[in-house]
Amino acid sequence: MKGIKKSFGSNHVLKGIDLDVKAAEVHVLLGENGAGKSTFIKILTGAYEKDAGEIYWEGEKVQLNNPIDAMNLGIATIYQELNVIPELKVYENIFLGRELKQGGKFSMLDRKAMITEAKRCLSLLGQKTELAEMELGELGIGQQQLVEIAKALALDAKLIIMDEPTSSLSAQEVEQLYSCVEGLVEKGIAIVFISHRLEEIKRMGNRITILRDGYKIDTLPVKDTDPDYWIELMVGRSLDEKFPKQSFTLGEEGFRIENMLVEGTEQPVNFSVNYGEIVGFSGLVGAGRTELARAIFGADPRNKDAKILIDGQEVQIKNPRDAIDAGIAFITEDRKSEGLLLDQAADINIALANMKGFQNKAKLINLKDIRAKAEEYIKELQIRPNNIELHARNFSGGNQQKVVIAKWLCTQAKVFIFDEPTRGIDVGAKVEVYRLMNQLVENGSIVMMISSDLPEILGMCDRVYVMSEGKITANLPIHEASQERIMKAATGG
Amino acid sequence: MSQIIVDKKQENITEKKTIKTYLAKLAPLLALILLSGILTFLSDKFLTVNNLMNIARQSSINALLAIGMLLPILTAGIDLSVGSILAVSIMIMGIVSVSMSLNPVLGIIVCLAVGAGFGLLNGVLLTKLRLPHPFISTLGTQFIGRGIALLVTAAAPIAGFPYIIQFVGREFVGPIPVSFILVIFVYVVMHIFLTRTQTGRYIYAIGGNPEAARLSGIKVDRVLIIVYTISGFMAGLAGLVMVGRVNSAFPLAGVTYELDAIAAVIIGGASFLGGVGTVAGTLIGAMIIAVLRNGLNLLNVSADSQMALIGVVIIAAVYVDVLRQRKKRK
Amino acid sequence: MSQIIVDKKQENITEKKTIKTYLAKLAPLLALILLSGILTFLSDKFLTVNNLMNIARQSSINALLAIGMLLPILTAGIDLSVGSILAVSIMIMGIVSVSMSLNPVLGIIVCLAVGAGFGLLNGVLLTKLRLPHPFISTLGTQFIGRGIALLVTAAAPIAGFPYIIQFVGREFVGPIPVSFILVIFVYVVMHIFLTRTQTGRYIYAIGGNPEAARLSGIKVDRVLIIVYTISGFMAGLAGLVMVGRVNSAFPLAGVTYELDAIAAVIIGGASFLGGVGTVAGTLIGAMIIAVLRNGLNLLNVSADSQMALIGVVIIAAVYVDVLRQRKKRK
Amino acid sequence: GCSGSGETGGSSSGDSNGGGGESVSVVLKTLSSPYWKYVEAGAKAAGEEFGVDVTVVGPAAESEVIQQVNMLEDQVSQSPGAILVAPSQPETVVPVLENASSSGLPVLLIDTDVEFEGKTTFIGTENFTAGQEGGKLLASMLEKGDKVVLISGALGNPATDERIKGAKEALEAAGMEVVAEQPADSDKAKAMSVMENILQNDKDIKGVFAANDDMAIGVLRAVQAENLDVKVIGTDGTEEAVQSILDGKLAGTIAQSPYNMGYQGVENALKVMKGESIDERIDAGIDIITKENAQEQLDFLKSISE
Ligand SMILES: Nc1ncnc2c1ncn2[C@@H]1O[C@H](COP(=O)(O)OP(=O)(O)OP(=O)(O)O)[C@@H](O)[C@H]1O
Ligand SMILES: Nc1ncnc2c1ncn2[C@@H]1O[C@H](COP(=O)(O)OP(=O)(O)OP(=O)(O)O)[C@@H](O)[C@H]1O
Ligand SMILES: [Mg+2]
Ligand SMILES: [Mg+2]
Repeated sequence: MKGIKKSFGSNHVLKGIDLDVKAAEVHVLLGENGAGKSTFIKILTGAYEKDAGEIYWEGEKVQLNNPIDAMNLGIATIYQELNVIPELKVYENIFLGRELKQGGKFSMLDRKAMITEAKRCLSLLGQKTELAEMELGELGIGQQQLVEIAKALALDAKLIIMDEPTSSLSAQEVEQLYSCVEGLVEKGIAIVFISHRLEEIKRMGNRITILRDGYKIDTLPVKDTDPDYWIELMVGRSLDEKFPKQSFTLGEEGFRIENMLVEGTEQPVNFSVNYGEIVGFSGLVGAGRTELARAIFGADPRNKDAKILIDGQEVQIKNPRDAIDAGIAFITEDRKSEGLLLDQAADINIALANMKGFQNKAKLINLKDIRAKAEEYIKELQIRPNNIELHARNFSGGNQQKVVIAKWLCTQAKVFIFDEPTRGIDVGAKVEVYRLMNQLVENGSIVMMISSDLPEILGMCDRVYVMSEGKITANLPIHEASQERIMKAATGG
Repeated sequence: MSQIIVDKKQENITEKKTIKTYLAKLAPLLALILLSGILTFLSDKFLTVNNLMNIARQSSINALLAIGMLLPILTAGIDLSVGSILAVSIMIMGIVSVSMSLNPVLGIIVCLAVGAGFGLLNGVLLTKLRLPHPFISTLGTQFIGRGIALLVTAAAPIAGFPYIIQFVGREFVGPIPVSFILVIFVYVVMHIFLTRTQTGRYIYAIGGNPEAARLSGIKVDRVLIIVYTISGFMAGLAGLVMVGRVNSAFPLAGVTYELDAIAAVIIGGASFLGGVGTVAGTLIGAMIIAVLRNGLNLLNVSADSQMALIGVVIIAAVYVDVLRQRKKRK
Repeated sequence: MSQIIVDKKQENITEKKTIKTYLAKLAPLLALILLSGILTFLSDKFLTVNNLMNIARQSSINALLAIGMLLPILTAGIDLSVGSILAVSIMIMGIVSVSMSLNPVLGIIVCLAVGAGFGLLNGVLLTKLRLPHPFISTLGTQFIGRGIALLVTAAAPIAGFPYIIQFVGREFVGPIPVSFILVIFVYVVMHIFLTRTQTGRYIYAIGGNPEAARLSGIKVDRVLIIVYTISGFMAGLAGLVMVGRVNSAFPLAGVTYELDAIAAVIIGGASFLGGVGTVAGTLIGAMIIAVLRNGLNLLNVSADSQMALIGVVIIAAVYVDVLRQRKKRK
Repeated sequence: GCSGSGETGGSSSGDSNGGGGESVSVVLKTLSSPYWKYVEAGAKAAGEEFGVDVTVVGPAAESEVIQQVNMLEDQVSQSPGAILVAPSQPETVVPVLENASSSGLPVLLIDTDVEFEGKTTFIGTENFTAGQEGGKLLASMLEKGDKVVLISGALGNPATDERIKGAKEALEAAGMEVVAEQPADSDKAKAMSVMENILQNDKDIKGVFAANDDMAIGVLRAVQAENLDVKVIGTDGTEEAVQSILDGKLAGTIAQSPYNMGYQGVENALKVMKGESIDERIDAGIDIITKENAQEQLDFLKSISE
């Protein structure tokens, strides 16, 4: 690809990017949130029109006007946002757009062949083949992501583009993905890989291209360079530490859950969080961490005899409103479906959970206050672009996540439950989120973090609960925790 | 070890799934059986071959419109113009085959072609003009279609259609109305179309997640155009049945029929949010409406109470489905 | 260096935004101006104070229904029952204040209360029965309401309302109809309600993403109930204006009025997908429809072409908006 | 003056003596307007008087044409002694009625006529004639060359369309100038708006013929608001219209004796069932109602609606 340019309105996102991908290599794209990675690959797949530039495929100039053109060339794509049809079966999703038929163009679909092939792809990813005939909507978000990957595998593509495929997977599935990618590369297939997780780039990548503000900064071999150097190129300065862990003196117990039953299990969950510590929740995808958080927050029904105590006082939470009023904030894991009003401005999104706080005496909302507050958070969290009127949809994934965090900061909550808070955000931003957690703890808030990113748990938490099948299977002070111990507890042992 | 745990969970889900599927298919049927039971109890005329055939015949126009309507609704759209399309189709068929006395088969072809043509127009307006929602494009063509139906004969009705045109709407095979046989045939074809062909599955995909469908290489516009064209075609076909039943075409034919068709589709378990709905459910939905109206007539319920009762039954029928789904989720 | 680039970019966006905002507000207005221009050109009677007041008066019933309809549409819903609610409200007001000769103010209160009550029913059906889409609940109450309106007086109209009840729909302040002053008042209140109150913002939030709204502590059910109650209340208020206009209540009042109201809201730039739409746009939408109908009468357009023309204008008005948005995006 | 709607439903068939022979089924265009309520009242009165079960049904609106055909089928399949029909779209009932009469069921048409094999009789007045009478009445109140307006119902509704045709013919024959012809969907509020708009164009209008009384009353409101002296003629003779005539507002209305149609319909059906022969065409008569006879008509209407 040569000199690719793209702007949305006057927002020049790509300002001339060149990239070449060789067969049998894993080419990593790295850049801050909003650097233009997703936009760039959407042009490559024909999903967006480019403003300028040329694309060559096997030496020949090609014109990609829509996703079909790219598919026909042999380019398969896993987009950053899940692109699946919940109402269709898994195998139908895998073959969507290029179904197998029994005969000619207008003949019936060959369901058997599709199911067989779908099962093969799923087993390549270490998944049960029965999944193939289930309705996709019944799977959890992680499994849905795996189906997307299977979809790309089934295409028999020559180039597979993966835009943050691991962001909603836990360690185990990520391993499966790694070995799968290795297999593909051995077959001579090229991979373009976007990720914010440096350790996996180090492990899998052959070459790395770094983007910043719509410019290509450099392309480097992965082996011979240092991740810290990438970061420097990426953010324009060096980053002192990836996990700015600060330790505070452990305070009193501030938050306690008793007898909480996560749906589908019989054994109640009990845990507590003290002031001055960050408590992590680790586990495999589907371990029930999100469900636990939702139950606490009043978003899902729960057992009657469950108790929630803040500062030793029991609080009654029947719905999210009660939870917010009790001072709990829940930063949900899926920013698009649970976090944002995509077609409304950033300031409204930020103020949404605390509209009451912006009312004047006449019970009218003061829009100026909202704007001022939003500006404040945008500056504090370095949300880009710093335009409070931009609709949430038009922020890049990482910046969307920051908007969601801003929304919850705005509620002045006491207890913060972060569910996968750094999913899809860049290293620089991650550090900002971590600093923010530190700050929250320092200012006397309770902080819990559900995360599938083990290094992050190990790097930031003071204590970690491990969940498996809706039960807490371990409670480890961080100095006793290790990848191995956590994984062991997470798999039920 | 973790593998085993995962396995168990999934097996569980699969097992649950099959029971769910059966239940899901049973749901609107339940409402139909309930309703029929009540009516059998209240009127001895209800459960007679004669009356059942009556219902079969009376349901056929709405059944055809409803199966056409199912497609837009599956794509999270709607088609408000079916009643008007029906009217234009039959008026123009009247002009061709009665006023101009041309070949009746040509008349039938024209009727279906006009229906499909208007449907095509709906699809093109929606996709090419990029109108924000089919509510607008089809509301517009609802007016346009009705206007044309009124214009072509200056609002006069047309009677005296040739037998061939009347055949479908009028004749019987044994005790069974030909129109009902047509309905069954169309429903079987549509079932195969929706479940076993590529375009059929694409219709569900577009309703489920249009952006994902587009990125998977589905030509969304093309599929939408097909969807609205089929809906229009069905309106033309329903018009043909209507002309056979009443041996005349009149420009106000089909006023508010879109509501009955939509009600049938939704009572049949489809969702306005797209991606959910079946052909069998739609048939049951259409039958529920026909049985209800027939029953109210048999019981001589007054027109005003009929209105109120129909409203109650529409809500109740959908509520039965809601209850079932809630149980399913448990 | 990169810092500088970023800053410039952002400034640019902000600047663009204000122009955009103005354009966005201008959009449906453009269609209105276009239409008015054409009519001024075609009829010298169009642009007279008298005729404009005429339009103001004639638009008021639809304008009230439309501002009520805006709310459900903002939440990605719809209210098909407004026409029927209007009819029940005025019939019951007739019984109270004419047949029973009770205090006219009581009559007005009853009228508004019945409207709001039916709206409340819509909201409760939708949220408590968990019906899948308000299309169903409000289609049901459309039938139920109409049935009741017919039942209460056995389809007989009620005439001879006291002056106080007629006041709003009938009187003028100078050349300006009271009904239009009421419309402006209601629109201002609704504008403040939607943009400046908590519940108002919640309505937009629910339309944008109901799950995110719920998790942000919004009691979605409560807000939806408020939304449908207001819509029903507006139908009652529109009924009051209608009774003032024609000095009688009749059970078939308001048939198909929901379509005009929906058209006004959508022409005014709202989206069926929820979360998008303004009070000002809705007013312009209602005015476009009123101007169009006025123009058709002024020009004595033949009855049969009127329908088709209305259809074309609905599509065209929305298309103007689509075009503008496309240009904006460029 | 309104009562007794509840019993409409329960009156017959529920008590399972609907076994045929002694019952008459009446299928009307709708039961949602006063006009058709009068027909119903007439039919019921005759039923009571002659001691026979009378079932009156009709869809919720005149536009529900196929629903009417369905109702007709459902009634026929209950094999009553005779059937009375007022078809919304005349031709649409022909197939069912031909079947019915060929199986020996006497079929009587009321209000609106249609030709078919085996018809017993038609009782009523042509809508065209009613329109003509209305036109003549209006012309008689005006002078040659005066400007008049026609307000039609929903276009495509044969009843109101025919009335407009008749009125137009009569008015033009009398030398009136028809300056506007606009539809108002049989809706009072719409009729008012339409008339307001027409008056914007031309304040010199002297007369209006409206295809039904509801629209006439809407028109009247618009005229009154402008303080103009315009003669407004309606059609149907509803209580509201007659009252308005009595008050000196509406100039007149053409009543098609709906009550008589219902009454005579049942009366003649019984004759046929007994084997007596009746005329093929029975004129139910037209009442031209003006200020002179309005009181009388009002008293009559009040007596039948009680
Ligand atoms: N449809 C759109 N309209 C306007 N601006 C857009 C649109 N899509 C993306 N942008 C802007 O383009 C820029 C690049 O976004 P992109 O999604 O490509 O970033 P990214 O590098 O993938 O970031 P992330 O790591 O967060 O996924 C962002 O500033 C974003 O706000
Ligand atoms: N929408 C859904 N429909 C059906 N099952 C679901 C859905 N979402 C999650 N699940 C299932 O619920 C169980 C618990 O999921 P949950 O999201 O609470 O796990 P988690 O520990 O938070 O994992 P994750 O890492 O994905 O956040 C899993 O079995 C998951 O597959
Ligand atoms: Mg991205
Ligand atoms: Mg989770």
